[in-house]
Amino acid sequence: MSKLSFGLYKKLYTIRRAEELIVEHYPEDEMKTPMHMSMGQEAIPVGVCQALTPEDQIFASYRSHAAFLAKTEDTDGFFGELYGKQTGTARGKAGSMHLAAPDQGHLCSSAIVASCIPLAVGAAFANKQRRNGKVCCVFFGDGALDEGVLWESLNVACVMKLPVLFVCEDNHFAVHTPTRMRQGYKSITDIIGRFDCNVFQEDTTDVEAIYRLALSALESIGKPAFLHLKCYRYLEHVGILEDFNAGYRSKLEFDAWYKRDCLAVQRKRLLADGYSEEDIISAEKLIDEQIANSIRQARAASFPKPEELYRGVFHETD
Amino acid sequence: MSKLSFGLYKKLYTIRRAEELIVEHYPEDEMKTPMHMSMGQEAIPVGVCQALTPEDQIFASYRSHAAFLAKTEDTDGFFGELYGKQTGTARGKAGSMHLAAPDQGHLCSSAIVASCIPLAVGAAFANKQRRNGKVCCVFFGDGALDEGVLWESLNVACVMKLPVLFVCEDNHFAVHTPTRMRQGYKSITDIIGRFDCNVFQEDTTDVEAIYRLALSALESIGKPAFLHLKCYRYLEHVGILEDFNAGYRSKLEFDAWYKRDCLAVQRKRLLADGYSEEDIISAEKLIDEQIANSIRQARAASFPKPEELYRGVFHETD
Amino acid sequence: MRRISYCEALNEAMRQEMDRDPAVFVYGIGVPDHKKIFGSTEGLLERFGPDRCFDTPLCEETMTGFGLGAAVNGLRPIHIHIRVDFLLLAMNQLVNMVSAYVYSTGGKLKVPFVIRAIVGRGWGQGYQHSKSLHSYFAHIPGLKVVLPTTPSDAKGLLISAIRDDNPVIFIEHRWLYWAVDEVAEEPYTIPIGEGNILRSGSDITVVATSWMNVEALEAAKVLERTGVSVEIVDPRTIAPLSDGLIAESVRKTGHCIVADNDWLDCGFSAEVAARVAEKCFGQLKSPVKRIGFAPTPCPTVRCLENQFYPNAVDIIRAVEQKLGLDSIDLSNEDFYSHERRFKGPF
Amino acid sequence: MRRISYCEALNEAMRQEMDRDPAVFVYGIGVPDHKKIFGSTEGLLERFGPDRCFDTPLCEETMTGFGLGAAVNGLRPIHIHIRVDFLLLAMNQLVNMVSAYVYSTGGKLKVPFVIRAIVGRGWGQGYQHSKSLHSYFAHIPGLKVVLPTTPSDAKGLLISAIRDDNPVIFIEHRWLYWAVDEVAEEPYTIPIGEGNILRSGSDITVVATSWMNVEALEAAKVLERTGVSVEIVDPRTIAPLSDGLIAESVRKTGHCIVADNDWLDCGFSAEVAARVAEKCFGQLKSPVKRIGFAPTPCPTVRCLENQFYPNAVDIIRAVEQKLGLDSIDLSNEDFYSHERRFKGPF
Ligand SMILES: Cc1ncc(C[n+]2csc(CCOP(=O)(O)OP(=O)(O)O)c2C)c(N)n1
Ligand SMILES: Cc1ncc(C[n+]2csc(CCOP(=O)(O)OP(=O)(O)O)c2C)c(N)n1
Ligand SMILES: [Mg+2]
Ligand SMILES: [Mg+2]
Repeated sequence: MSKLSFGLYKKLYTIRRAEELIVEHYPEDEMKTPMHMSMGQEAIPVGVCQALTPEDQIFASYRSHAAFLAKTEDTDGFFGELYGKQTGTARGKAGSMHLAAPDQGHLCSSAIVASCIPLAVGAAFANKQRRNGKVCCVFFGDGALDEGVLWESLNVACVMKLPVLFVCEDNHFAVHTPTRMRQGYKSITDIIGRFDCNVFQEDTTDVEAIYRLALSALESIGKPAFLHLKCYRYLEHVGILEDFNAGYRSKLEFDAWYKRDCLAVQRKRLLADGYSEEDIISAEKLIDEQIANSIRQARAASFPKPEELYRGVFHETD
Repeated sequence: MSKLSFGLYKKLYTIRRAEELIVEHYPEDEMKTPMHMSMGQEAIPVGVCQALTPEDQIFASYRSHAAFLAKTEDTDGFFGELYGKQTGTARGKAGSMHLAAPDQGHLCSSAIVASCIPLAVGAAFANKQRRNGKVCCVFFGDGALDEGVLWESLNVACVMKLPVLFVCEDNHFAVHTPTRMRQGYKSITDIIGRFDCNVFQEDTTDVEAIYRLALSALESIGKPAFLHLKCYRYLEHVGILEDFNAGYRSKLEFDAWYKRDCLAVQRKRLLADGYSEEDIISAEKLIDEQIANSIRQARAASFPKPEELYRGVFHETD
Repeated sequence: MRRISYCEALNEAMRQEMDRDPAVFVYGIGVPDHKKIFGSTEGLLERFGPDRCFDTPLCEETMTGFGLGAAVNGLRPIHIHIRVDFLLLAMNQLVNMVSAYVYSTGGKLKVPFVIRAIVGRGWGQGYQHSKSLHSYFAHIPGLKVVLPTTPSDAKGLLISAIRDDNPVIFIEHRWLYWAVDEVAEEPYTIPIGEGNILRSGSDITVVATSWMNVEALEAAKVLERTGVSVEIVDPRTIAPLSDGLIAESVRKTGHCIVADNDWLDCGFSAEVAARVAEKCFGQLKSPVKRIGFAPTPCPTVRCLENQFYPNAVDIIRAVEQKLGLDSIDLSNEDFYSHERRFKGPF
Repeated sequence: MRRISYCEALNEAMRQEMDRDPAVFVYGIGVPDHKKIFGSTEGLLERFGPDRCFDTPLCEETMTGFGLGAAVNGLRPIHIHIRVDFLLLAMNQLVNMVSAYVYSTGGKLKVPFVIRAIVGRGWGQGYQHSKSLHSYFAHIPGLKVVLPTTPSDAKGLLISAIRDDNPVIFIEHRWLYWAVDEVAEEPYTIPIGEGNILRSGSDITVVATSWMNVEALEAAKVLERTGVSVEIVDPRTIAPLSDGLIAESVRKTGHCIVADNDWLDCGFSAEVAARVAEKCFGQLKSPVKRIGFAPTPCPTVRCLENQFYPNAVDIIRAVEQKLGLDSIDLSNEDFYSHERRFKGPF
């Protein structure tokens, strides 16, 4: 029985459960922040963050629930922020699109497509300069591949040989526009592989496969590494609903992906690995309680005071 | 005896001669505009523009003396503009860095690296839409490869299948920084060849080889084509002097390139082809006179009137 | 007359112009998808096909240069951005290329290029989805900048923008999309560069941009009950800015408040204040008061966000102060808020 | 005291700070090449090595985000651009990321990031190499904006900028590089946010930015001969702007001219005019006069370029008009012009 496998499952479950509760509570109109749900894509941040050390640093997009929780496991700060409370990671100033916890290595989430990528490169430069061994890992969607800044940043990271792990969560769509309508090439990995970096790719929902892939990427991090991972977004681009009748993608596609849902895959592994249904359920229950508690706390917490608006425009020495 | 060969030589000679006279007259401080000389790189615009039809359109950078003269052969407008006179292509408002002659198909020259590239893509879209068969050709340096907008534009042109001819004049330096210090990859053509376009490359100073290459690129212009051509800048980045003792490149490099100077190569071909030394010299004389005359006229012409400053901020219906 | 929404007015303007002139096309991220840019591009794909209404890869800088290239070659592009903030990726093309292209050809060429961009607000848009930036565009010679407030202005000004042979930045506040008003069915133009007296009054002038006109109207209604007559001037076009209308109003009332949907420092409110102070020198009974965003990035949580934005109450308090009135009790006042219908996510 | 040039002062500030703090590094296109950014990075590569003084590929947007990332991780980057215009390619990083990063972490993190950018002028720089854009940066909360005029301010303010834990945009006019003045040898700071009375006077206040201070000084000298005493206020920092010094001066003189090295519309001149009109309400003897670029893109040819830029003559004429003086005969006046030494190409 592998503790690692169990740990990975618990992380996947935490994120899924947290988002299920967002879906449940969002209609109450108390989390007033645009939700870009990770649901369906959880295995990537979980697998990759498992391969990182706690000191390594991550950067993400507005679709960062999974990355944030995979890196920090801080459901209190998470819900505090979604509810816009004093207890949130940024006292409500950031919301769902800008989740971050610099102390825990989640340095930034940004709602401008691709905009965190150069930050990761510069942060990696600082790490290299300071010889602290930290790796910078940046998560972005397939949409970021369209933006020039991705190409610039890749080039800079390669020419400077910086310890950056680029992770493309390719869910085949930027909002509702499929990659095939946006990409003037057949294979992105084929292209990127010709830069001075190592490219890894996989079409999998198995969190352990992703974990292992990330591990091998990290072994060669004397150069930048580029992970290209296919995945599927279960819910609409922004919001908590399904959108299979919107016309731009079909429920059949979802069905095929859902058959290999990352939680199901990992759960099956645990059972095969000797864990009992009860082991799993009792772990799930603990997580359910933890999250319910985080939500309770978040709702009970107070909103930031008016003077908070003006605080922190510039660095505050306290 | 090939009229084409002779014509190409005359164009090369015109540009070289024009620039030699800039070198001669620049110290008089009458052409008050920053000169980015084409000298050494002339074969590329001349060969490519020969392959284009007169209706095709070009876009260039601040290093556009050669492109402008190859496309328009308008030495009067050229010197008028360099001297900042009423007779210049833009009545002195543009100067050396923004040479253009929209009526003759030179749509824009821009001093921001890579900034003309998306214009060429959009202009090509319009041509395709209007089914006028015109091709848009954009000249840029190796420096443009560093800028994200090149990658974005290439992607857009490929995915939209637009009739764009990308021409990279790779003189191995952006200002004083060599490509090897700026590029996180080994072969740019290897990478670009994996986009949905046709890639052509050559390390030649033979204007006819470039012409033929451009012709084959144009044959396949149902997709974008990318020409990557090596060349060497004879003079300093900006200005009219040599800079081989500045330390960033060696005179030996220049010597090797100069041995195969594009004018010498083409002159030799003409002689081998049956033209006499006299044929050539008398053609050169005519060009010398034409240029001397253009300069004379430009010097004699008047400066734009003060009210010209305020004219043309918006389109003027006249 | 027929009543339609601001959003429908934008849609109708584009449809009628695309009917009239085959050179007009519309493009941008998400333009033809089922959300139809909040409905404003409804029906265009079906009517004009994918050559004249299309989606693009995500690359704002390139697609702006693309529009310039297409415009120079005889088409009339309309580029749409669902948030103004994304234009920050295209500033190089806008400022270094688009704005100066006509000038660099000696005024010979045309650049009929419209950029529609939407100002986001509310439901935690946060600091990257809430900017307006109209002062950025107005600062640069060669760009025209339009911010319509009413449905009928939206239609008439968008048609003018499309017919203009110069680049026009057309800024639309998301919350105005639901505004409904009388709008003529046939195509018509409203000249770019003309302001509008949105409400006549005699005691004080409020110059407001975009959504702030709605707040100003609310304020005016409340103040009317206490006998204060507010005149509201909507410049509509801020570049070129015809300050004559503003100055005339201020000369009449002697007081001026500028309520801008933006930060104050070096913003459009400063421009108006500077011009009013100059043109109405010696005729002002009080200094020009500027109202705008708090000097912070836009926070996400609603309570701070509400504080970040200026509103009708701020205008009322400013008017009271200027006219030396007692503070009206607003505790029972029910200010109309689009937030009520603006429930997440966007 | 020792006299050095503005350029040497910048160089010395960087060298001394890099000596003091190993976290400081300097980078940008051309930074270590033999031209040394017009000399201002002289000796840094040799002294601090290629890890702390390096060239980059051509990608302004990325290298700006790079600086932010490095700053967040404990370094203190100085990013140099030989033209401010190139920052237009980085506006997304500057406005959407750099300016708001500290705020988005609740003020917890530091972003000690200096961006030095040079304003070009003359010898046909043209419309893409001549912008200043300081109002763009000052418009956005979270950025500090500094424009030193004198060598000693250049040194003291650059040291302050490097030691500041927040992003600072540091704008240098190319023509000031040759200015020579007394500058202390040891490191010293000048507080960001404090203006300076560059010249004391009693009849009229000129608020000038960057190079326009030189023009204002020339104007003041000429006017002095006719008995007019001009006070020149150099704000030095325009964000945060301490308008107290300006207002105090204007209250004393009763007249104010703002001479800004930029376009007027929605620019810094508007901000100053708006604040002066408010803070000195009722104390102004004439409306604030604004002087700046002509409302056109910058043309290349010298004769039009000279007309495009405001100069000492414009200031003199404005002063005469305000004070009701006769026009001074300037035909024999030999205005000092850096253009004489500024012979092409850059
Ligand atoms: C620069 C920029 N352009 C446009 C947008 C609007 N937008 C928000 S999300 C998105 C799609 C991004 O797709 P992708 O990168 O694949 O991420 P996903 O949402 O699929 O996770 C777009 C276009 C934006 N936020 N930033
Ligand atoms: C966006 C931008 N960044 C920086 C510069 C400054 N600059 C002018 S020319 C140049 C080098 C360009 O090199 P390349 O594209 O190879 O053209 P070449 O000069 O070699 O013809 C640079 C960096 C600029 N003009 N534009
Ligand atoms: Mg995607
Ligand atoms: Mg080059």
